[in-house]
Amino acid sequence: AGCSSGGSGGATGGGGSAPPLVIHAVDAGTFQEDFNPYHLEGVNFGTSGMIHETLMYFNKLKPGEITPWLALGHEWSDKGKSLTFTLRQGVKWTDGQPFTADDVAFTFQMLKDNPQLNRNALEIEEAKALAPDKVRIDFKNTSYAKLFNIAGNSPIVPKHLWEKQQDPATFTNPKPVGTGPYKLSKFSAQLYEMEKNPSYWQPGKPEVPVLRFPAYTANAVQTALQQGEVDWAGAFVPDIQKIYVQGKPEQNKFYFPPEGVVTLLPNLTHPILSKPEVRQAISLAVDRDKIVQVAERGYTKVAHPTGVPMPGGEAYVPDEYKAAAYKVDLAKAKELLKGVDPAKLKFTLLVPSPFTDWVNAAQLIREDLAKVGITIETRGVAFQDWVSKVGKGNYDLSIRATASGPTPYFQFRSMIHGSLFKPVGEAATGNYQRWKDAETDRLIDEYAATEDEAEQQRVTQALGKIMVEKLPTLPLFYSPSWAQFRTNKYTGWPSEQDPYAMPSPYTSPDAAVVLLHLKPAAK
Amino acid sequence: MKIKIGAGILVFFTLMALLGPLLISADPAATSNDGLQGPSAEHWLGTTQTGQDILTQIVYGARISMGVGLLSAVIATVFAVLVGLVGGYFGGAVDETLSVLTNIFLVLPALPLIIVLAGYLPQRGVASVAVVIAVTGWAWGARVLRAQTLSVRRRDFVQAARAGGEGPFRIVFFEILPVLLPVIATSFLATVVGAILAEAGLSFLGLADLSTVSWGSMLYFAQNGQALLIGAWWWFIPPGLCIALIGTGLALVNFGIDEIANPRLRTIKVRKARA
Amino acid sequence: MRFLARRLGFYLLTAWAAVTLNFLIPRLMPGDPVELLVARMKGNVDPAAIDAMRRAFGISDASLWQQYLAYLGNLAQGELGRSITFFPTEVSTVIADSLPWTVGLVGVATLISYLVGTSLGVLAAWKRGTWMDGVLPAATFMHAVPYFWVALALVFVFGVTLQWFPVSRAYGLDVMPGLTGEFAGSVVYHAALPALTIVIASMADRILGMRNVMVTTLGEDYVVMAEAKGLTSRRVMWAYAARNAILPNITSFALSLGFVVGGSVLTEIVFSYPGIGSMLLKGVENEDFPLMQGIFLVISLAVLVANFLADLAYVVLDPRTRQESE
Amino acid sequence: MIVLEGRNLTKHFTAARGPRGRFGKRPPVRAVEDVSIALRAGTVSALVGESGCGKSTVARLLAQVYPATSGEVLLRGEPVRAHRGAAFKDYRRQVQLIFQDPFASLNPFHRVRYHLARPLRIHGHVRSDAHERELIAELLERVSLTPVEQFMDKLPHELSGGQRQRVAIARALAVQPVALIADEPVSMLDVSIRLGVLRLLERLADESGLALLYITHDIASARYFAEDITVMYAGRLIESGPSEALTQSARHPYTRLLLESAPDPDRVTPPEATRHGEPPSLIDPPGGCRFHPRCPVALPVCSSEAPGRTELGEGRWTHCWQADPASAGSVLTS
Amino acid sequence: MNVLEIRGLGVDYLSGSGVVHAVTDVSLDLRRGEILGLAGESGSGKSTLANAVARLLRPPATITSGSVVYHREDGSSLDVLALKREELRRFRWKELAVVFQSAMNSLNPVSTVGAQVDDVLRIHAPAMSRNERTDRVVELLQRVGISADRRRSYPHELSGGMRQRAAIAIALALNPEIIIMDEPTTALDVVVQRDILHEIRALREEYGFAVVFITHDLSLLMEISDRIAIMYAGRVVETGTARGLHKTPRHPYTLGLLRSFPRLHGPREELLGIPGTPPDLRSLPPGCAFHPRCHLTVAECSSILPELTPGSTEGAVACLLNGGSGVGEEES
Ligand SMILES: Nc1ncnc2c1ncn2[C@@H]1O[C@H](COP(=O)(O)OP(=O)(O)OP(=O)(O)O)[C@@H](O)[C@H]1O
Ligand SMILES: Nc1ncnc2c1ncn2[C@@H]1O[C@H](COP(=O)(O)OP(=O)(O)OP(=O)(O)O)[C@@H](O)[C@H]1O
Ligand SMILES: [Mg+2]
Ligand SMILES: [Mg+2]
Repeated sequence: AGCSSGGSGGATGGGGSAPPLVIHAVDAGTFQEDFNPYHLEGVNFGTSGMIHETLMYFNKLKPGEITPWLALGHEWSDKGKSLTFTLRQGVKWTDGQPFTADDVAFTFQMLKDNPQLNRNALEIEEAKALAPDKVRIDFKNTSYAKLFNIAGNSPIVPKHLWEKQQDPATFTNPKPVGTGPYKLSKFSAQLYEMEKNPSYWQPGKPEVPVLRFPAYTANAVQTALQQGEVDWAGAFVPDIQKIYVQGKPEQNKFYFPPEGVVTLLPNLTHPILSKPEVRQAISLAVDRDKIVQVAERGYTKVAHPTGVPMPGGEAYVPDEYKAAAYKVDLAKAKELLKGVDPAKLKFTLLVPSPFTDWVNAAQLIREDLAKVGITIETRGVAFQDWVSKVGKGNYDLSIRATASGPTPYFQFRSMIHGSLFKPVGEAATGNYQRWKDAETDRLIDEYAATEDEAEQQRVTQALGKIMVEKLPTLPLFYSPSWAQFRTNKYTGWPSEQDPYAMPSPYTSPDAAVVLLHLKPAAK
Repeated sequence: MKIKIGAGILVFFTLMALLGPLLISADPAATSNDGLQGPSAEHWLGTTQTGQDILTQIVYGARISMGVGLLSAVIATVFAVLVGLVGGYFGGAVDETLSVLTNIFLVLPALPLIIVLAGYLPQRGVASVAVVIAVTGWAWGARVLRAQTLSVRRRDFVQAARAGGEGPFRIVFFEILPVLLPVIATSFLATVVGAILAEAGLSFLGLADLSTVSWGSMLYFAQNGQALLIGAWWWFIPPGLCIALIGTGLALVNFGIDEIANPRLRTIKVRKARA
Repeated sequence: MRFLARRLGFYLLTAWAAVTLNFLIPRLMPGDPVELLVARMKGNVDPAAIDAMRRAFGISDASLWQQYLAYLGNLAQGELGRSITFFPTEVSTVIADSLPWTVGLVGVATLISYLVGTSLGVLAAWKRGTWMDGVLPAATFMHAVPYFWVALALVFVFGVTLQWFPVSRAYGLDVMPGLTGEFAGSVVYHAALPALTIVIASMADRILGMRNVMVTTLGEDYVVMAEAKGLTSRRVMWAYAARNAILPNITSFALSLGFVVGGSVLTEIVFSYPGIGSMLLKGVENEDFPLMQGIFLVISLAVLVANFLADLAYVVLDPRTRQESE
Repeated sequence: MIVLEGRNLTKHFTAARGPRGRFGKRPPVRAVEDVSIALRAGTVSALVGESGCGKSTVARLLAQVYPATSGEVLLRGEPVRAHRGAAFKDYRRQVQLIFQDPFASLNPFHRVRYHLARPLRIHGHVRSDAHERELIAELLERVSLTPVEQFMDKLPHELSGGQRQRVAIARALAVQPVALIADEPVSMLDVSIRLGVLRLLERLADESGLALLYITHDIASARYFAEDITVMYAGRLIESGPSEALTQSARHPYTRLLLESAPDPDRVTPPEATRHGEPPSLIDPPGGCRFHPRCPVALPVCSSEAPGRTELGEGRWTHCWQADPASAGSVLTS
Repeated sequence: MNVLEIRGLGVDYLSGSGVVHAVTDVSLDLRRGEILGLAGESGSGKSTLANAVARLLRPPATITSGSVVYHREDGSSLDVLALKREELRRFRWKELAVVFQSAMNSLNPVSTVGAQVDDVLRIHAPAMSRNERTDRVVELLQRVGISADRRRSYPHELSGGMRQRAAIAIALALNPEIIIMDEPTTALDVVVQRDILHEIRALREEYGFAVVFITHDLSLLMEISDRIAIMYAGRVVETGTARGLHKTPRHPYTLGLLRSFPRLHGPREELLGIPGTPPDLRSLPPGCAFHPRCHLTVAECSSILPELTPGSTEGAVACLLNGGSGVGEEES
């Protein structure tokens, strides 16, 4: 795909008259002055995407759709151990310096030198500028599967400024200089503002002149949404019709596309839960529709049995299961449980108690499973406790969201890859239910060893089949990605019909892509 | 009078906690499709967002809230009695150590400490929350009891018991302890109030076990579900009111006890002289 | 002054205990902040990066003893480490940003609550048998109401329903912090409801406590004597009765400060007030050891200082305790 | 026969409160200094002195509630050394104490029966429950609390002050002591009921051969109930003698002052109006004779040296520089 | 002649367990410049009576009957029980002052002795300048034997005797007509007590105020007072001159009291004492309240309430014996 600009030229010239856009991305009481895009939580939203840009843009809503950004193209060599980018020319840093391959090489070299910034664990060997518009990055291992992390999730920083920093890990980049469509114009603990970069490389863009980021806590943003203070938010709203929509669905819009999947984790080291028929029975007994309606308030959808986010992931779903959907079948569930000692059908269901929707879902699961003779004790624990217990495998059943990525592969890898298997008692970082299956591992490794999209899709479909048939974990519903946007100032937001980017303001660099699509609303 | 009203409130809630679940034998966490209903004939106190019946939750929550309150007050009081009486009676280095310990716990801000402790709590069951609250709640009682013990120790009947040959154990627990019962009762009741409030606070912060229904967790969910913004007053008023009422009941009984000990504290009706 | 020296010694000891407790609690409990971070970041972080990050956050495997010494050493230099939640911001910076809000809010609210509560307590005791007795049931009730519930109720009534007051943050969005009237006005306006919460919820204790001591004091011979001397009621009430009754209340007031601070933590959370309470909760949720430790320490020390000030006040106000006190 | 004797008893308290001196050490309260006193079987002796002069401290030293700073206590001529264990328990059995305030000396929580049963049990006087009951009944009868059945199950607050003091006496008697120290046993009682309690004590000494120390600030009652009187001032003994002789012709100026000051409607001439000043502080007592600052006849030596004991014959002695053993009459010529 | 006349005064305490008739139908006269002693056992209503006169009773006490009339020297009189707040304030201390039992407790612990004297002057003599007041304070303190530099001392820095003197100094500040002294010396030892009694007598000579002196120590009263009233169970059972009462007590209770005190001088008389215990004021025995403890009781004592009737000598007695004149010569 090309540069999906779609810019019909400045409808409102200059931008002086266009109103600022008020954005709430993440809950915060106050802001710290931190614009280092490689910091995890302290960094202020907008740093990557709006200020610091990535080499390419990966649309997670359309797996496989990749847009050139700072890089115009890429090329693998050395069996996936070497990656060469061709860079866009004429791009300038906001301080006027030209953007070159040196900056890209510097960025990746910095990740190599500062492992704590290397949150994607890229196995970088060396990054070298070959020419002003050519840069090559060498890896220790085959890294085809990490293209997203390299090109889509590593914002480029200016060498001429960053190389002066002694410790980039603690550098807070208070006066960020980037290539992006915006630059920081104002900062205070409660509010920061960005204004458009007049010399942005996409001519005529962006059309939103000023972005305002007020600090709202999870609580405060609700009031703000109700009172129309915020134009674009990524918040969980308990009762979206009452609090936000307020009877104006054409103006107060929201769009909650899937981002990963929430599954019911069965601990496979448990003698009873390791039986496929038991997992099958559980899956048949759980009324996922009700969970989605009651616990998730209808904000999301029941997951596809493969766990692949739909719509969008069609290409990654095996044909025979394209139309598959969950159906409650208590009779069949009971049938499956015939051979199991009913006295042993007692499990605890561990949920992190701050996640109230999951607590409610657990409650519903308890009610459902009771109907087929399975006794569930739901236990709400502290988030930390839950992380530690699930990580170490000290649980019977739990609920957990999987990691997500630009293709379903990322999800499968973290969900069921044997390399993440850890014995009970040792903290795992994925595959929490402890699935061990040679075929699964072979398939995942095959994916990582190829650059070919068709091949990748085939492998992913096979993994989906395993999900449906062997039930290593039981998908429940998609994790919704939260996005509320009001159309009274700007239009052009992503929608189910045109999912050109993740609509949530907290996903980067997608949010920047969205901003570049926005146009002042017609008066 | 105060005691009567206070005891009335307490009896009401105790009965509610003990018998309520027998009368309303529904699952307090059970969800239904009629969410966010205001009070009606079917749901006397309305429903939560997920259609849980608030009355049922209040009734079942009474057990947890009062249970935590009582349990931690019992633990704290036992501790306070031991520390206070032993320190006060034996004096010397034992007392010095114990009073420094007491004073430390007294000045350390309790709730932040509870929050920090609870934040690390591996298990957030009723018992462990109660223990954490007790850990931070015994010091006041111990201090009061120590001061009282110091004065009772000097009282002649203690001296007389000692002169009569009683051993220290018997003096502490048979001579001093009974005399301090009203003080212990007062400190116990005050601790219950404190513990109920602390549990509510913890639950409200989401730091207690939220899968069990307590008044605090109800408030947590109400706050989380933006009951305020939606105008669902029936969701957050009842649990808070229950906490406040139970606290009021306990306080009334407490003040009643105080008034028996110190009749001056009574409110009085000024009657016209019958000339 | 020996009395004060003794007290000072005690406070130093307590401060040390708080510091040590602070050091020990997180280390005796399970949990790992980096794991949490990864869990929260849902795939934005590759698990393989965990070790490097753990090191960056200063989580060390040194022996407890060494860690303790290092901790004390850092503390002595005023270094509280870097927050994990707000990495790489220094904990001291986070605290410095949030503490003034809490101190201002709690300070002013407590002052108001103390003055009003004490006065009401004095009056309630003085005017026994009149309508003032009606204050007591109300105070008894308020005494048992959770801070956050008062906060919720105020938000509901004045924030949501009547929309008279803002219900979150410390000053208006468009107001730039500075020494301007506009900023000050905005701060006061935003602090109104949180302060009211603290006043309402903490005042009851002052009323009841003051009344009880006052009633006892009113029975003292010197008050009866003052009355017999034909002094005006005002003078008897304030200069004789209240002046004495306030003494035992100073200590209980100082001790209750810890409670008020606890309550204000909850209040801040309801009102999204950018104070130390919100930060503490954030620290706890993220298992941010350095932040929690720093905040708990600061709160403890603040309460200690307040207690010490109360001791000072006591010494100034009571000619008898210039020697010793329990 | 001397049953209980204190020799050169001295007690210094380190005050728990009060100003500290240099180096943060508080000066001691010199409550009792060099007091020797002997109690004889079947005899009531009185210890008289104004409030705060150390009477109770002497009583407690004799009863070994706390140890003396120096000096020793002898029981039947044997020095008492043990402060715990069986030997001490035995001492407790022999020497009992009755307190000033009957309202405070009975635990409000326990019934009369319990108060009497405990000492009986502790000291192993009971063989069975029935025996215990019998003994209790006997005790109550001895202190004239009849009908005993009615009193046995009463709580202290159901008793009048006099009755309570009787229970306290019965409790002391329960251990079957040989010496009884009564520390102002009636000063808290109403005038009209004091007599009954005092008579009971007198009778007990008489009938059971108890050695009884009657401590009081009312020298007139000592005249009536005690055989001999010892007068104490600011922690020291100053004069002693048979009660009649001492009250009728006191030798020490302080005793005379005490006698003069005691209200007496029979007095013909009112005592002269001179100010006598306040009793001295025991933290920093006056040097020499502790009475010298208030003494109308003080000599220079009085302020520098404490007077020794002057025997006056007939069992009388005094500590005064002006005492003259030769002249049997008044010490003072004035 | 009389500076204060109490007529038929009754005071009740409304307590939870019943009404305590602390003072019942008491009539008494206080003559100008005299010392009137008020004696009786603990709980007989002495303090209640004094407080009623000073209008210091607090709930739950209520005055149920009677009147208290105060006569000024110029002949005008005041109904004390009917005084309004402001009038009462002026009446107190200018006309009537009080000295309480324990001076430690009647002095404000947090202000200096001087300030507490000054307080009175400031309120009641607003015309006085600051210096005049200071002079007066010094004068008053010196008058009762406290040196001028002690006026800056706090009560806890003074000895018991000095505190009691300070309390008396405060009472004297405005030259009142009447000083009520409620057990002013019980907390002191005899020597100091003696000094203070002298002081009071001397001051009385000097200023000519009348004193109501309350104590349960009858022998003390007999020495200091001019006239004495004996109270039993809320009633005045006998009045008379100190000398008369000492020589010929008319009421068996007075007799009992007198015979309870051991004497220091003269022969060792036999002590009588009074059997039994003081009555419960909530349910008094019918007739004469003293009859259950009386050794001379006659049949009517348990049914007829004796009136206080003037006897042959100056004084009055409420006793049925000998036709209402109380104990005769032979019985005593
Ligand atoms: N435990 C103690 N610690 C310090 N000082 C004490 C202690 N007990 C008594 N004193 C002091 O010792 C002195 C003598 O006290 P003691 O009780 O023996 O006097 P007392 O003659 O019995 O007086 P009273 O007539 O008031 O009972 C007093 O000054 C008292 O303050
Ligand atoms: N506040 C009160 N409530 C109920 N009863 C009271 C109250 N104050 C006093 N009394 C009762 O009133 C009676 C008279 O008390 P009052 O104090 O006048 O006696 P008193 O003669 O002064 O005794 P004392 O010699 O002990 O001072 C007593 O029986 C007492 O119990
Ligand atoms: Mg004594
Ligand atoms: Mg009295």
